[in-house]
Amino acid sequence: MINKYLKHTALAFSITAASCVAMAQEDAVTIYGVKSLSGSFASYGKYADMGSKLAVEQYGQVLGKTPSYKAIDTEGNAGKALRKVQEAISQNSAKFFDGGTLSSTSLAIGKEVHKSGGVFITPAGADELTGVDCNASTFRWSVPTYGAIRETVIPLLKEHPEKKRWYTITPQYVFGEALLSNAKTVFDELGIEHVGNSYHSLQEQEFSGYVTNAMAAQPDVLLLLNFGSQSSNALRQAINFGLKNQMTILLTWSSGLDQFQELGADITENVYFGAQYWHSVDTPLNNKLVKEVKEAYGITPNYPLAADYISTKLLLDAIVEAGTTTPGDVIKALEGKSYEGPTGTETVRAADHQVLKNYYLLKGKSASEMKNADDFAEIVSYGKSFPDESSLECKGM
Amino acid sequence: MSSNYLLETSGLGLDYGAFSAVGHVDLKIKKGSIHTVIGPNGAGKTSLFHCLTGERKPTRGSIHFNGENLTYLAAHKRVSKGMSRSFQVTSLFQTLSVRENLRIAAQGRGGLNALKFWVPETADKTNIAKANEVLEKIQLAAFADKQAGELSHGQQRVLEVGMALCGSPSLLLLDEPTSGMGVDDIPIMTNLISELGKDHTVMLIEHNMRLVMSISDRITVMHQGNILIEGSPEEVKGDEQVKKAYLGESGSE
Amino acid sequence: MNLYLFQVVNGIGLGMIYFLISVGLSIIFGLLNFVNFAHGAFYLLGAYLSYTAVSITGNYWLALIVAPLCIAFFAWVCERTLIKRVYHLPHTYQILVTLGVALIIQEVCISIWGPIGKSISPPDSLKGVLQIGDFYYPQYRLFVIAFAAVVALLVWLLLDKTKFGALVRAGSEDAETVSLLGTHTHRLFSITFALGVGLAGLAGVLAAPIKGIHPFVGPEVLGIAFVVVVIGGMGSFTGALVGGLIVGIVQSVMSTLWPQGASLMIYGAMAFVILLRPYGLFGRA
Amino acid sequence: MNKSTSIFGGVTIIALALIVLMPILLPSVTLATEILIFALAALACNLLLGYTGLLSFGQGIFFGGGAYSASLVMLHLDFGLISALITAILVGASLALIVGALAIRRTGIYFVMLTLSFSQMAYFLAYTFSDWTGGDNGLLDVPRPALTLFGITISDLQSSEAFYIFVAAVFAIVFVFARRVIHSPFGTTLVAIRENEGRSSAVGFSTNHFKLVAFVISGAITGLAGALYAMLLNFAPLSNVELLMSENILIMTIIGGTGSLIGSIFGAGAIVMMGDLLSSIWPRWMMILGAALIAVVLFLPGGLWGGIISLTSKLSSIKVKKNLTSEVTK
Repeated sequence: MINKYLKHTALAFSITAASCVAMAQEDAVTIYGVKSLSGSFASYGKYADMGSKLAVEQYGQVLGKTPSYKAIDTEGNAGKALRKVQEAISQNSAKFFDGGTLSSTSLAIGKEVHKSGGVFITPAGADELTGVDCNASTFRWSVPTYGAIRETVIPLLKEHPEKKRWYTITPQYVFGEALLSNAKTVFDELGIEHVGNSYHSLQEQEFSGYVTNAMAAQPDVLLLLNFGSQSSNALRQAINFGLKNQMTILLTWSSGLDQFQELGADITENVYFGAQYWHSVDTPLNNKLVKEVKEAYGITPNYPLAADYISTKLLLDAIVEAGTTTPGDVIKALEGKSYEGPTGTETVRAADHQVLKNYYLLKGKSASEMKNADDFAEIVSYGKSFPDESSLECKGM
Repeated sequence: MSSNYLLETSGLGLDYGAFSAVGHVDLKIKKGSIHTVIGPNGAGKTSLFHCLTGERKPTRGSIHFNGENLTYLAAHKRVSKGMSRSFQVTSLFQTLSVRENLRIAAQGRGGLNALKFWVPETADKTNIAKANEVLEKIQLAAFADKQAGELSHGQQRVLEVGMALCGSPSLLLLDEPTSGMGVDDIPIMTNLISELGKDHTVMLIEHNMRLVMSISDRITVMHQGNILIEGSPEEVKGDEQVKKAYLGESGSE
Repeated sequence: MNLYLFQVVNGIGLGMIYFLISVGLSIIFGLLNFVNFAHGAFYLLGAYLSYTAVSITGNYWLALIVAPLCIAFFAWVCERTLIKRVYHLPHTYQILVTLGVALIIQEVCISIWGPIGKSISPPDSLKGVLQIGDFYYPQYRLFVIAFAAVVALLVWLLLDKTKFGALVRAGSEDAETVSLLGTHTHRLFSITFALGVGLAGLAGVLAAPIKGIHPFVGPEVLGIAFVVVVIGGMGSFTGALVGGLIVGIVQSVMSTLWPQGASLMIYGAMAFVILLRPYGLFGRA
Repeated sequence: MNKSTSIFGGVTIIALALIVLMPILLPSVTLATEILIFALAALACNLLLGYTGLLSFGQGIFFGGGAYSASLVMLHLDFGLISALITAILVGASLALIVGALAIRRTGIYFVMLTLSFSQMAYFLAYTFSDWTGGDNGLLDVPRPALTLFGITISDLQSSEAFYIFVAAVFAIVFVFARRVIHSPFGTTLVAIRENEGRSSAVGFSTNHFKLVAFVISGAITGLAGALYAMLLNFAPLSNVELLMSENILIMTIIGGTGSLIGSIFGAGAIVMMGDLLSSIWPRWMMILGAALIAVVLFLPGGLWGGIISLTSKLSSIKVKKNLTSEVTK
């Protein structure tokens, strides 16, 4: 890097070049974790970082060397994250990335990693990652909005076939619109009457007005399509207004355990949640993960932790399988790969690099039903729903 | 309109709500004269001054300057017409040098010409020349590179007047030039103003009677928002009405 | 009952919370001519303290009293050590210093309570809802409205009927009068700052069961407080009350009319008021 | 007037030295590029805050506006490098004209609140018009066109080093331009307005015109910085128009030193590097940022650059003293 600069400035030091170049000797594999450690998404980054770290630490040898892990702090800002990724690529010849919980961060990093021919696995929410903005380098572990809606709305209706009037609260941006349009399709299929929708802005934290709108429509089910602190506040205020007694509430895109911990059983009791991951899932890998996380950190794994754990592990597995750190070969190893993940057997679809895995419908337990401090919910149902391979928006992989 | 007068107001008045600070004032300031407005506190001098400088919009009447009606002209636009003012409370660019204070003041006369951001500040030699000229005139050349805020109070008062001078005004409006000055400094100001009177028409508000009587060509006495009397210092000094309204109460000075 | 009518009712409830959030900011600006960009951070700290108090004692009412007092004390310490040094500086510098304080408080809160948000349940006696026609309104929110009204009354009495209030008002109108009072101004300023900030803490405690506690809520709260205070008039008690109600009702009604535009409307209204009535609806020139 | 007013001498030489040294001393060229881009934004902010005394929370509007407009003309109209940058400059200037024209009607805290509310409204508009801005996801695939002058391609700018050199050249030009501005009749009038607006008006300046032009110049430079940022990242995120961006630019300006153009480099450098170095060690590093803000206001009003100046003058005075004492002892 340094010598390149000098060359460009036409300073007369170009001879020093050779000595300066730290040509990345293809020794140990380094996984770069893009985590929001500081800034306003620290609640994700902290646990995601734990997950990746754990996966690397317990992995053992990769291609005969101990792999290492390096966190890249996004500072909660997509621009910062992207610049630091560029830097890792240009300076350390970084090839393998995971993380990037925020959609905008992940989309941009996916493009950047693709440009340099690396590999990136992310659990972010943007459907574009394996849709219109898909590329050969980017893999996505999280279930798209399509599956999140189908695996929550359909089983909920199965439980309560009489609840045919649904009201939605939607954040008005790309992600919210995606959930809403998927929901509308399912409503049509199942003969659900969509009695109304309230859009809200990206910054909204006060939901009493929207809750009131929902009340006025007198639906059977209130479907919350926002996420993060917005969904927490919307739910909290809906419960405050006594909506739990009037209607069933479904929060389709919950962030999992951390959201339950934030809200408390008082609020989550009898509310339905959609989740990418839940710690009580009985699969070999998850049982192992729960045990190891308890030992390592003394906590129960939540979604960011599990997602970044498996993303990291998956990357390492693929490198081992490919027998090389050449990204092209690693990508080939990933495509079509079936493996034991936290949600059971998971498969990487070659066509769009989407991981096919379960999505869960949870129901909040009351405080008295909880067997331990983190036993907030029971799993009502789970399953895999993905857009058909023939109808993918991902072109030109 | 007689060309003898530089500034003429007719029926000028300013109300604050129901209170009339200035009633109906017809003030005429002769070219080349030093004209002082005096009066007891609350007589309306300052309000009148505000109307002349454009700080306040008069409620009624008109102001003609050089035969031109500028009753409602904005304060900063009066500078290019040839009116320039000083402040009762010293109002300088404290962290800038004395010379820079004067240069900027000279630059102000050009109005929007100073929007030129593509030429050096030194490009316009006339402003620098003006600053140097005024520096000599107010005898602060020795302190030219000192920060204005570091000058003594008396020097700051002098600079205050100097900045008004930089606008090359035909009419200088001075708002209590000796305000807050020590007894020792007052003669300096007295000399300066009478010196300025040779080249400029000066209109001032002042409390210091010794100064007023020694330098003024004409004196207007205001009382309760209106002109009580106007005349030469001698006429004013001898007037019974004035004594009653003003000198008798507060001003032995 | 009509939806819009109910939104107005809901807006009044919201407005009373906004009043509580803003009144302290307004009082501090009025007397001290001090712009406190850490106001939202003190709100946050109040909310977190009440969380800790509730989790230790299990008693919300205790938290409601203790947390704001702690915040007021903390504010007093801050004022004595730091804030008093910047009173004489231009607003710009006050903004920078308090921005720094806000950053520190926010990061300390994350260090202590973690990056994941917290919730407090309303006290058991106020968990129910009140039915109004087809609508339901949480008892806790009713309590907040009543409580805020009492606080408003007390603050008004304090400002209007006591010697302390007379001094504060005198100071708001003419800072020089107060400076003539000599050494007492220090105490008056400290107390006023502690009172204003304590009210922010109180708002944090009261709003916690409604809005939850999230470490990055400070700037949002600050934004609302400024909108309210600017619309009502900086330094005006009545202004904070009316401004709070206006913002609350507009926001609530907008969530039925044109929800995406709620924040646009609110900030637009603020800009509009500043441009047309620079000193707000109730401010003095 | 005792200071050097030659726009190529004095601090300009220091700035040029920093530009050359930065990529050698810093861990990476992209880091240096980001620092220079934000130094541009801070420099523009300094024209308002440091020289005119206007605390604007609206800088993010111009930064985001520049980033979006340059990206859009490159994506949809195939604009080249220079024409895209000129577009960003014009858009930044126009946005500043609108925001400025309204905001300067008020002073003090009301001015600040106006810029704050415009900033919030701009953010709202940016994510609402997601067809144009990509909304929450940001604008992706922003190109970085080759540098072509008079039909000759000078560099494709694809390597981070080449792009750094380009940004550095832009920075140098803007820096010299900014020095010309502050040492012009206009710039000295701005300082006069900062020092005493009433007097400035009384000596004949229509102060609002000056403030407005200051806004426009500041907006133009900030827009340029935004466009360069989008080209650096190949991406224009929504966070560019967030209030936090405006706040960050302000903080850089202040930490670096209000009223000194060169301070902008130090301010941007300090903040960007803090984020890089500290965040990996201690996620709560923003606490230090808060403390730094307070410290600068209380103890170091000239910011980092002011600190360097007073330190060197202290050192040199110690030297002088030493020399004196040594002479005495001789």
